[in-house]
Amino acid sequence: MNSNAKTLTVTVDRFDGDTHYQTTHEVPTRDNQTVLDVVTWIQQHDDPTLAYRFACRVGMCGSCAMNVNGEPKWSCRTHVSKVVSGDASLSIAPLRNMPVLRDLSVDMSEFFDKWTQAVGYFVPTKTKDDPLSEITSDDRARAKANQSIECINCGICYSACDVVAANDAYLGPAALNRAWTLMNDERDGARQTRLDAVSGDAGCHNCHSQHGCSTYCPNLLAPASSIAGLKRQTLMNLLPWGPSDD
Amino acid sequence: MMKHRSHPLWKAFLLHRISGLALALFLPIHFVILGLALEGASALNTALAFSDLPFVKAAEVGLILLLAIHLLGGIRILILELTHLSWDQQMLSRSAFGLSAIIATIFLWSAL
Amino acid sequence: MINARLYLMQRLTAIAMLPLIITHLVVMIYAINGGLSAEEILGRTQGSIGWAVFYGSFVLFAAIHGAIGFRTILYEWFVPNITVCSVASIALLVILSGLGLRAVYAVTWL
Amino acid sequence: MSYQTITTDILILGSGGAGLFAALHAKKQAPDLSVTIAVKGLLGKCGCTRMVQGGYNVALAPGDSVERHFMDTIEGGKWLPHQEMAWTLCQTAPERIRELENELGCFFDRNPDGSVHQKAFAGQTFDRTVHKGDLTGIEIIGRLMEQVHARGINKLEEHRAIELIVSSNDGRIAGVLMIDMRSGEFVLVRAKTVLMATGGGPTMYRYHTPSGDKSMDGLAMALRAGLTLRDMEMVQFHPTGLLGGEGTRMTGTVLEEGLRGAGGYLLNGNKERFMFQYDDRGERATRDIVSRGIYEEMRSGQTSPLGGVYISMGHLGPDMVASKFSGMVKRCADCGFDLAGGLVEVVPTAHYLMGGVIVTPDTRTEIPGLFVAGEDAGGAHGSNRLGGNGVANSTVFGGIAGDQMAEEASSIQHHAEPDQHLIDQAIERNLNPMRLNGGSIHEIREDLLNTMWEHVGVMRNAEALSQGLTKIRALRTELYATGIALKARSFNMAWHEWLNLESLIDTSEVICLSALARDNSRGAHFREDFPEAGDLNSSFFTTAHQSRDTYVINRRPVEFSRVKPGESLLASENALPEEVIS
Ligand SMILES: Cc1cc2nc3c(=O)[nH]c(=O)nc-3n(C[C@H](O)[C@H](O)[C@H](O)COP(=O)(O)OP(=O)(O)OC[C@H]3O[C@@H](n4cnc5c(N)ncnc54)[C@H](O)[C@@H]3O)c2cc1C
Ligand code: HEM
Ligand code: SF4
Ligand code: F3S
Ligand code: FES
Repeated sequence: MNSNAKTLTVTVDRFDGDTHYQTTHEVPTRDNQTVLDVVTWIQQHDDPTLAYRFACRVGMCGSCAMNVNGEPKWSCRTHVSKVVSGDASLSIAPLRNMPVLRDLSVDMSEFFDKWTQAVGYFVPTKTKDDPLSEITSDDRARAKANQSIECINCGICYSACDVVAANDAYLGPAALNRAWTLMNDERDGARQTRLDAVSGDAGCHNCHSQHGCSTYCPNLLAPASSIAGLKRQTLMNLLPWGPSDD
Repeated sequence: MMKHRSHPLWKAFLLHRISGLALALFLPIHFVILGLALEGASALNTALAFSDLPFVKAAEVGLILLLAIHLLGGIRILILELTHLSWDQQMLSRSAFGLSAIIATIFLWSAL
Repeated sequence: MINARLYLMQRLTAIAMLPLIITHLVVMIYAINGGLSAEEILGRTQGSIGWAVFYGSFVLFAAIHGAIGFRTILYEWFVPNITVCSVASIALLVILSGLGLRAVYAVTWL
Repeated sequence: MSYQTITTDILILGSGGAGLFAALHAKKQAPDLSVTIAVKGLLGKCGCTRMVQGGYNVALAPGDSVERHFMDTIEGGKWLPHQEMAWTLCQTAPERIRELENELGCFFDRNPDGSVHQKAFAGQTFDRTVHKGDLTGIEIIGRLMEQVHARGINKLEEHRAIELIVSSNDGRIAGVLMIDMRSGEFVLVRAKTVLMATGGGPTMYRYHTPSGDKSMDGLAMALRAGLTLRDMEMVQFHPTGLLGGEGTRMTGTVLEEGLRGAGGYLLNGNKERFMFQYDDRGERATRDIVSRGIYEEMRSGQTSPLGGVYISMGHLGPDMVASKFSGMVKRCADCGFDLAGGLVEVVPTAHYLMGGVIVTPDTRTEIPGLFVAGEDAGGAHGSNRLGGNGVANSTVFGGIAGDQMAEEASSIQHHAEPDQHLIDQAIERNLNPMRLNGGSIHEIREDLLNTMWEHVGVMRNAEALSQGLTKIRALRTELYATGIALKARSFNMAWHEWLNLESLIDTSEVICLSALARDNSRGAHFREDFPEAGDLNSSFFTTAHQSRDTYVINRRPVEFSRVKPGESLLASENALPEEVIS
C-alpha cells in the first residue's frame, strides 16, 4: 500500500433493486483497516444507503464475503494493505453467482437449498440414548472428514466457480464438499442416498476441476479435492473394478 | 473484474477446453481428407500436397500442440480425479504444458 | 448437465484413447520424417485388420468422448438448453463416427 | 401504518444455539405444527454461538459428575446462580452432547482411545470441556443449521423483532412485531407460543466480543413488556480483546484464553510484566482478575500506543506458537498482526451478559406462552459464567424450550388476539427516527460505548456509576432528538443502527442501576468502594423491571435449594480448589 496516501479511492458496485450502478468514495486510510472497515466507513460517513452484511467480524460466520478487486474474499479478515494496488484504489462488488438483493447483500437461499439437495446434513443411526461413537483420534476416514469440515458457508467457493455461473442447477463446491465430509462419516446412515443425490444431472460430475474453490476458500479447505473424492466414489459404485477409495 | 480466473489451474482448465473443442472440430476435417482415399491415392495425394503449404503446416503443428496439451492435461485431470496421488496440480499442469510444447517442437522439426 | 454415466463414458474413452493416441503420434513422427505421401499411408494400412481395429476403435472413442465434451461446452458457454445441446452432440457423434469410420474404411480396406 | 400479518404456531426469535435447538425440538415433538424462526441476520450465520472457540462443558468422563460440574458452576458464580437452573444445565448437558453427536452429526475431538477429548477450561476442577479444535461453535451451528434447513422449518431472515405483542384479554403472548429489514415493512407474526433467544450481547462497551447483530434487543423488549430481569450488573469481560485502534471492527474481538494458559506474557507500555503485582498466578489468574490487572495498568497510564497492553508469545518460540495456535495466529496475520513472534496490543473486552430475563428452569416467563432461553435468560451463571457453560446453557435450555412450546402450542386451539394498541404504539416508536431531522447517531454511539467502558466497566464505584447514569440518560434524550437522514426504509442500516442504540441505551441504564444497587463485589462485578464479597449466606440477586418510564431495581435473596455456602454436593471434599487457568 502506498503509505503516503491519506485516502483510498474505493469503487463500489451498487444495486438499488432496479438498476445497477457504481459509486466512488474517498476513504481515509488507517494502519489497521480491513475491507469490512472500509465498507463500514462508507456507510457510516459517506453514503448511508450502502447495504452490506457482516456479523462476527473474525472469519467465523461467513456473512461478509464480497468481491474485492474481482476476487471473492471475506472482508472482515482481508487487510486493506494486502489488496490495495499501487494507486491506492480498491474495487468492491457483491459475490457472483447469487442474486443481488441490494448493493453488497446477496440472496443465499439457493446456496442453502442446494446444500439440502446434496443431502448435506447428517442422517443419524443412533439416538441420544446411545453412547458416543468410539472413533480413535487416528481414524483414517475421520481424518479425511476433518480435512473438509471447517466450512463457514461463506459462499466464496460458490462465487469463484465458473460452472456455477454457467449452470444454474449445479450444486456447487460448498454443498458437494459437505456431502463428501458426510461420506467419510461412519456414523451417517444415508450415504447411498447422498451419493445418488450428488451423481445426478446437477451433481459432482459437472465440476471441471477449475480449482477456483480451493484457491479462494478462506479457511484453506479444498472443495476440489472433496469433489474428486465424490467422483471416485460414484465411479466405484458403477464399476466393481473401479479404483478403491479406502 | 474476472480476476478470479487468474490462477494457473483455471488457465489449465481453459486450455484443456479450447484444445478439446478444437480437436473435436478439426477431427471431421481430418477424416474427410483421409476419406479421399476412397477416390484413389491421387486424390489423397492432392489433399496432402495441400498440407505442404507453410500455413497449413503451421496449423498442423498447432494441432499437434493442442492434441499434446489435451492429452497431457487430460492425464493430469485423470490423476487428480481418479487416484489418491496428491501431486501438486500447479506443477503438473505447468509440466504438461511444457511437455506439450516439446512434443509440438519435435513435430515441427520432423515436418521441416 | 453431466451425470455419473456420461462422466464415466468420457473418462473411460479418454483412458482407452491414451495408448491409441500415443501410438498414433509415434507412428506419425516416424512417418512424417521425409514428408507424408498417400502411398506411404495406404501402403502401411491397407488390408490390415489390425490397423482397422486400431483406428476404428479410436474413431468411436473419440466420437463419444468428443461429443460428450462438446455437449458440455455448448451448454455452459453457448446454449443453456439441455435438449438443444443433446441433439447437437448426437449430431457430432454421428458426424464424427460416420466420417471417421468412412476414413478408416478408406485407408484400410481398399 | 399498515403491516403484514403472518401466522405460525411456534415462533422463535434468533438462530443461535438456543433458537436452532428449540426449532428442531419443537418440530420433532409436533411435526404438524408450523415452526418459524425469525432472525436479524441470515439463519445460523449470526449470533455468538457460532463464535464459540473454547468448547462445551459437560460431565462425561469417569471421575467427573453432574454434581461436580454443578459445584464448579455455583462456586464460579459466587453463590448467586439460580440453583435449579444451574442443576438443569449440568444435568442435561450430557444428553445434549449425545444428541449433538448421535442425532445431529456434530463430531467433537477424540482421544487416542476413541473417547471424546475433554480439555481444561478456566475455573473448573475437572477437564470437561468438549470441543472441535478451536472452532467448536462452527461445528455446532453448522450442524444445527443444516438440519433446520432440511426439516421444513419456516425462515424469516433479516427480520428484526421489535416488540413482544400480548393479548389485550388475558395478557397471553399473541405474537411479535418485526421489521423486515430488506423491505423495511412491518410484519406481525402471530403465534401460539414464542421463544425469545436473541442472545443478549453487551455490545454497549467500547471493547466487545459479540457479533455485530447483537444489541440487547431482546432484553429491551422484555423490559417494555414488563418482564423482570435479574443480575444485570453482571457483565463478563474477557481480558484479551484485540486492540486495533479506532475505525476497525477487529477491535475487541477475542484472543483466546489458551494463550495465557500456555505461558503468554502480558506486558505494559514499558514492556514489563505486571500481572504478578495483582495475583500470584500472574497471567494465569482468572478472567476477572486479569481484566482488572490490565485495567489498572491502563488507568495508571502505562499503556501501549493504542491505549492497552501487549500480549507477547515470542519467548515460547514463534514456530511453536504458530503451530499450537494456528487459527489465532492466522487470524492475527490476516489482520496485520504478528502474534507468533511480535507484540499484539490487547485490552479487556465485554464478552457475555450473565443477567437476563427471570425464567423457570423449563424456560417459562411471567407472560403465558412466552419462553426465554440462552443468553437472554438470567440465573444459570450467577455472577460469573464458566468458560464452556455458555453454549451448554443455550443448547440445553433451547431444547427444553422447544419441547415445552410444542406441547403447549399443541393444546391451544386459537391464536390469542394481539393488542392493537401495542402494535400501533410500537410502529409509531420505531418510525420516530424517520420523522426527525437526520443527525449523527454515530457520535451518540461512540459516547455510549465510552461511557459504559469508563463508568460501568471493569471496575466500578458509586461516583463513577452515578455519573455514568446521568450520561446514559442524557444520551437517551439526545437519541430521541436525533433522526435518520435516510428515509427509505428498505435496507436502511442507519435506521437499524438507531434502533440498536435504543436497545443498548435502555439496557445500559439497567446495567448501571443494578451495579449501583450491588454494594459488594462478586465475580464479574467489582466495586472499588465495596471490594468484599459480603456474607455468602445472605446472598441476593438484583432484579430490574420497567414501571412506566423508570426502571425499578430490587433485591431478592438467593435460594440455596440444593447446596448452601460452605457445603458441597461432593461427598469427599468441602472446599473446592481455587480457580486456575490451565
Ligand atoms: C467470541 C466468543 C467466544 C465464546 N466462546 C465460548 C466458549 O468457548 N464456550 C461457551 O460455552 N460459550 C462461549 N461464548 C458464549 C456463547 O457463545 C453464548 O453464550 C451462546 O452462544 C449464546 O447463545 P444464544 O443462542 O443465546 O445466542 P446467540 O448465539 O448469540 O444468537 C442470538 C440470535 O438472535 C438474533 N437476534 C438478535 N436480536 C434479534 C432481534 N431483534 N430479532 C431477531 N433476531 C435477533 C441474532 O441475530 C442471533 O441469531 C462465546 C461468545 C463469544 C462472543
Ligand atoms: C488420450 C487422449 C485424451 C484424453 C486423456 C482426454 C481427456 C479428457 C478429459 C479428462 C476431459 C474432461 C475435462 C473436464 O471435464 O473438464 C476431456 C474433455 C474433452 N475432451 Fe478429451 N481427452 C483426450 C482426447 C480427446 C480427443 C481426441 C478429443 C476430440 C474429439 C477430445 C475432446 C474433448 C472435449 C471437447 C472435451 C470437453 C472439454 C470441456 O468440457 O472442458 N479429447 N478430455
Ligand atoms: S468451502 Fe470454503 S469457500 Fe466454500 S463456503 Fe465453505 S468456507 Fe466458504
Ligand atoms: S471452482 Fe468449480 S469447477 Fe470444480 S474445482 Fe471448484 S467446483
Ligand atoms: S463477518 Fe463473519 S466472516 Fe466476516
